[in-house]
Amino acid sequence: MPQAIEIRWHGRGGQGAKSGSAILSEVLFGAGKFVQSFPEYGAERQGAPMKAYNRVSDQPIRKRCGVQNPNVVAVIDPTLLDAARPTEGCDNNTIYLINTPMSPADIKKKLGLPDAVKVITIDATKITLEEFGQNRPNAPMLGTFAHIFTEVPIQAFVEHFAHKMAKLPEKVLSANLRAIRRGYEEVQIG
Amino acid sequence: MSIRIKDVVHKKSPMTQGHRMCPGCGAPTAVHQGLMGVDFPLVVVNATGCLEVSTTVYPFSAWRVPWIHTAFENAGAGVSGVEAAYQALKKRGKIDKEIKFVAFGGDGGTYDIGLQSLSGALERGHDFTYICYNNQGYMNTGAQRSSATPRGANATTSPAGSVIPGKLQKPKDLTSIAAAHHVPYVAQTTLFNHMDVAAKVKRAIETPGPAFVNILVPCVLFWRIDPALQGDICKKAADTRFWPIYEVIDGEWKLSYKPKKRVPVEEFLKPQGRYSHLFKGEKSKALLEQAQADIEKDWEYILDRCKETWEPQD
Amino acid sequence: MPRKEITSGNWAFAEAMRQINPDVVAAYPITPSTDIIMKFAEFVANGEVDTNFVTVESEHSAITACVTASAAGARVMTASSANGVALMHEIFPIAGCFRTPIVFGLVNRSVGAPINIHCDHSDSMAQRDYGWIHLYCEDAQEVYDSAFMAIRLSENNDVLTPVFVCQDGFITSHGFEPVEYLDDETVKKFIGERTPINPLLDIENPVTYGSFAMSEYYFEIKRQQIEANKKALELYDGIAKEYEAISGRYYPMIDCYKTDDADYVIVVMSSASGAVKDVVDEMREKGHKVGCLRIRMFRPFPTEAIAAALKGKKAVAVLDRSLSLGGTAPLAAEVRSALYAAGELIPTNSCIYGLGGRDFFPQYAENIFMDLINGNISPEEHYIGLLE
Amino acid sequence: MSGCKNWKEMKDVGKPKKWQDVPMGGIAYGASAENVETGQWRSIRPVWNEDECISCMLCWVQCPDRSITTDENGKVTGVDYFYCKGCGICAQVCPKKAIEMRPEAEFA
Repeated sequence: MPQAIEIRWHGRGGQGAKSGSAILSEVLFGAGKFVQSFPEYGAERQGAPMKAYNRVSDQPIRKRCGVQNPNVVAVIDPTLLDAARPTEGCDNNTIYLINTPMSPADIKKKLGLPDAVKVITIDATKITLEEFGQNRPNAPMLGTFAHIFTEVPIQAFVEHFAHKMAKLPEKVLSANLRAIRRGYEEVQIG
Repeated sequence: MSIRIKDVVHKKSPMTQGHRMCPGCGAPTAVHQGLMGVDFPLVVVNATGCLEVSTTVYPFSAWRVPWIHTAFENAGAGVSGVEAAYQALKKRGKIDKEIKFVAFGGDGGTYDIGLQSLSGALERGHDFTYICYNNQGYMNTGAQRSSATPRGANATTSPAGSVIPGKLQKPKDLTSIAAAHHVPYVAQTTLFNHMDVAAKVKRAIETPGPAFVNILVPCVLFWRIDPALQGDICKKAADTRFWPIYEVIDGEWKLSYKPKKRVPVEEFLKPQGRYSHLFKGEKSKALLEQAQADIEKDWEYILDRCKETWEPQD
Repeated sequence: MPRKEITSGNWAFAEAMRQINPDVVAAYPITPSTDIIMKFAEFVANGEVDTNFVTVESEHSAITACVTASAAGARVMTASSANGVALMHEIFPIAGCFRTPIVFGLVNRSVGAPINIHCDHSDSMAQRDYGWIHLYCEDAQEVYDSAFMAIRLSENNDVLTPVFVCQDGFITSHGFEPVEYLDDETVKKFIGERTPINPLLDIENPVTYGSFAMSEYYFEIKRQQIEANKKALELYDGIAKEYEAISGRYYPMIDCYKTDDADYVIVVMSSASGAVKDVVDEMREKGHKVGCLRIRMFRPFPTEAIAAALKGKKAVAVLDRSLSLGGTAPLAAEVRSALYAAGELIPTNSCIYGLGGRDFFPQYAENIFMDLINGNISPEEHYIGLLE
Repeated sequence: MSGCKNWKEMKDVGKPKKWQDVPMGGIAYGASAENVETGQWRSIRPVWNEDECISCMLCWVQCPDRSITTDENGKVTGVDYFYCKGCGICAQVCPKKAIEMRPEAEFA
């Protein structure tokens, strides 16, 4: 187990990779972890590929540089599998968590990963389209992380979100909460 | 509103004697006359300039009232900060007096380098009065041209040479610019009549919210006049309509002074050394005609704004 | 149970501002400090503070209004970065001279050209000689805590000097991490009320601020500012210890991480210190006697404390996140000077890193230590992470 | 602590003799320029003729140096030569020619 688990998010500007990483750090902080989250800032605006990072540890985190060798890569927009370089700096122990209707096996083929690599796929886009009619894959992606941080129950993710977004209209909030749970339940792990 | 000298002669001016302004300078007169009718305690903010330097030669200060200067281009911001502190401390019960805030800047610190800061302060609506003592050039650094310098004036950075006859550009109309901020009170005057100066400044200070007063004052060195002629030259500025006297109260333009006769601009220009080149040679005739044409055009604009007509007794 | 939240350096500073509830805040937005001002504006809009918030039209006006408001007797705060700080340059020495306390959230960012929004220390370093106290923070917690200590230090009657609370742009300002907050009452008690000396608004005792002082007195006025800085150096630790008593967190002027028995030390400021400390731990496991000296207070410079901490070391590397083009980088120059004054002729590498947000990775720190250990020491600058 | 801390101290110190006595922040106390004798600048002197004067106060109101002195009734009593720089405005504006400008040398 490395000193800190380092996560790299791939998203597009405006898609919520930044807030996704921030909410994840809050959930894990609530579960007693030391956490850090930070986006990469440039001159890019809405739609440009961007990255955000998390560090999660049982010890205080002092390092504040970008993540070079992520333990987890989260891709919240399937088109970024081509537009970004999700495997950069990774090794066979890196876990991939990808928003896509594809199976883990197909993803491995697409990214040229060996079979031993763990890939978790989730069709987060479909879930959110069904739950609230918009492509905002953040909530299901968050739920999927319960498969990475197995010591944190999915209920903790749901509760944190419910608490943080308490001001949302009841209908929107409950749709989001369902989406988080479905993100946990509808994964394909390979 | 009217101010009588016998009521103010015993009052100490916010500015003392012992200042180091030039003999016959218009700036201290503008301060004394402007503030003589004001009954509120004042705090003064000053932009860098002659008035600032010459009244505060360390360790002496000619200011009987609290006074602060930071830099050249920021009297507007400076007065904003003091006024903001005052409002905050008053709200929190740490101060209970009614205090008014006045900023002084020359035309350099007001028309040019300090315009942004002044504009910001006017827009934000602080309760203050900004007084521009406008001698139409940068006097503190040695009579350079400013954007208030009139067309044709001989200034050290727009000298009257054999090819270029002094400043070529028309001055900007800062009073109109200030009025365009739609602040409650804006006025323009000169030292032609001390009661007018005193009344306008008093009104500016007593009006809640931002106010701006543009006072034309002579600089004996730049204008190259006999220091004793301070009042006379200002009177000529008003009578030739070179410097119209008016105020803008809540957006209503009001002409304060209509000269009885049509006085040619030469009467204002001729006593001043900075225009001496306009009175030599054939070419200068056109320049004088231009100066008169500028006046006619600007006067029309002011009359229109003030919804006035003018019928001189010629 | 203290309140602990995941927040950014900017929001942590804004939260401190909310708790301080200054009389006046005059500010103008600029990346990456804008979040401070926006968050504070929300506090104003929601009545969580009753500060007179002056939304000026430029940084020059922001700092001007801060200086005059402070001279008037108000408790004053603001924030800025980079070119905003550069635009304020003219007014900083005036604030220093007037002895007007101001607590300033400075979010470090490079000063163009080329234009760049990321971190380096060139903005604050350009203001080092103007009579402001400089505190450089490693993380968001320290940013938050420093705001209160800065109020106390700045408003101390023997100091009366404005303070920059510096944090690394984006790295600290926009990174999210846990920050423990004090409760509002504890803050209020710690910072107390400002009791201004010779405030401009004292109508009965009128004073003149900003006189024209020629050669007759200018020097003497500057000599007094030197004294104020010496006092800041003297009084800082007492304030830090008082703060420790209410928060459990102690921030000495210099943060000596495993330097006592170290042979080789990296001297560094701000957020990069964390990576260096991680590397110190890793290298110590491999048997290398290395340490990290983080300078928190850069002005006034704790010369003697630094020389004492580095006494007898075999070699030192000083990391600067800014340049003094044509000369020695600011921190390296200071450290070398401190060592020389103490009679410590320790070989010193001057390392330039992180300009314009260039990342600082742990392996860089390891390389820097290995250079010291292997005697790869030279008077010319070493460039860390440069494409070469 | 260095530098005068209050207005009273500042007033007492006058022209500071050493750096420790300089008022803190380089501030000056209000109205201290009243000690400055600008009358030394003068090369021509306004001479006031009490008999001609009608105390219209035009000289007082136009004087940049506030050097026209008055009594408790608001009547002109003369010129304060400690301050008067000799600009001549008072003589110029006087409707009664009650002030005459004369070379300072005459009074040496």
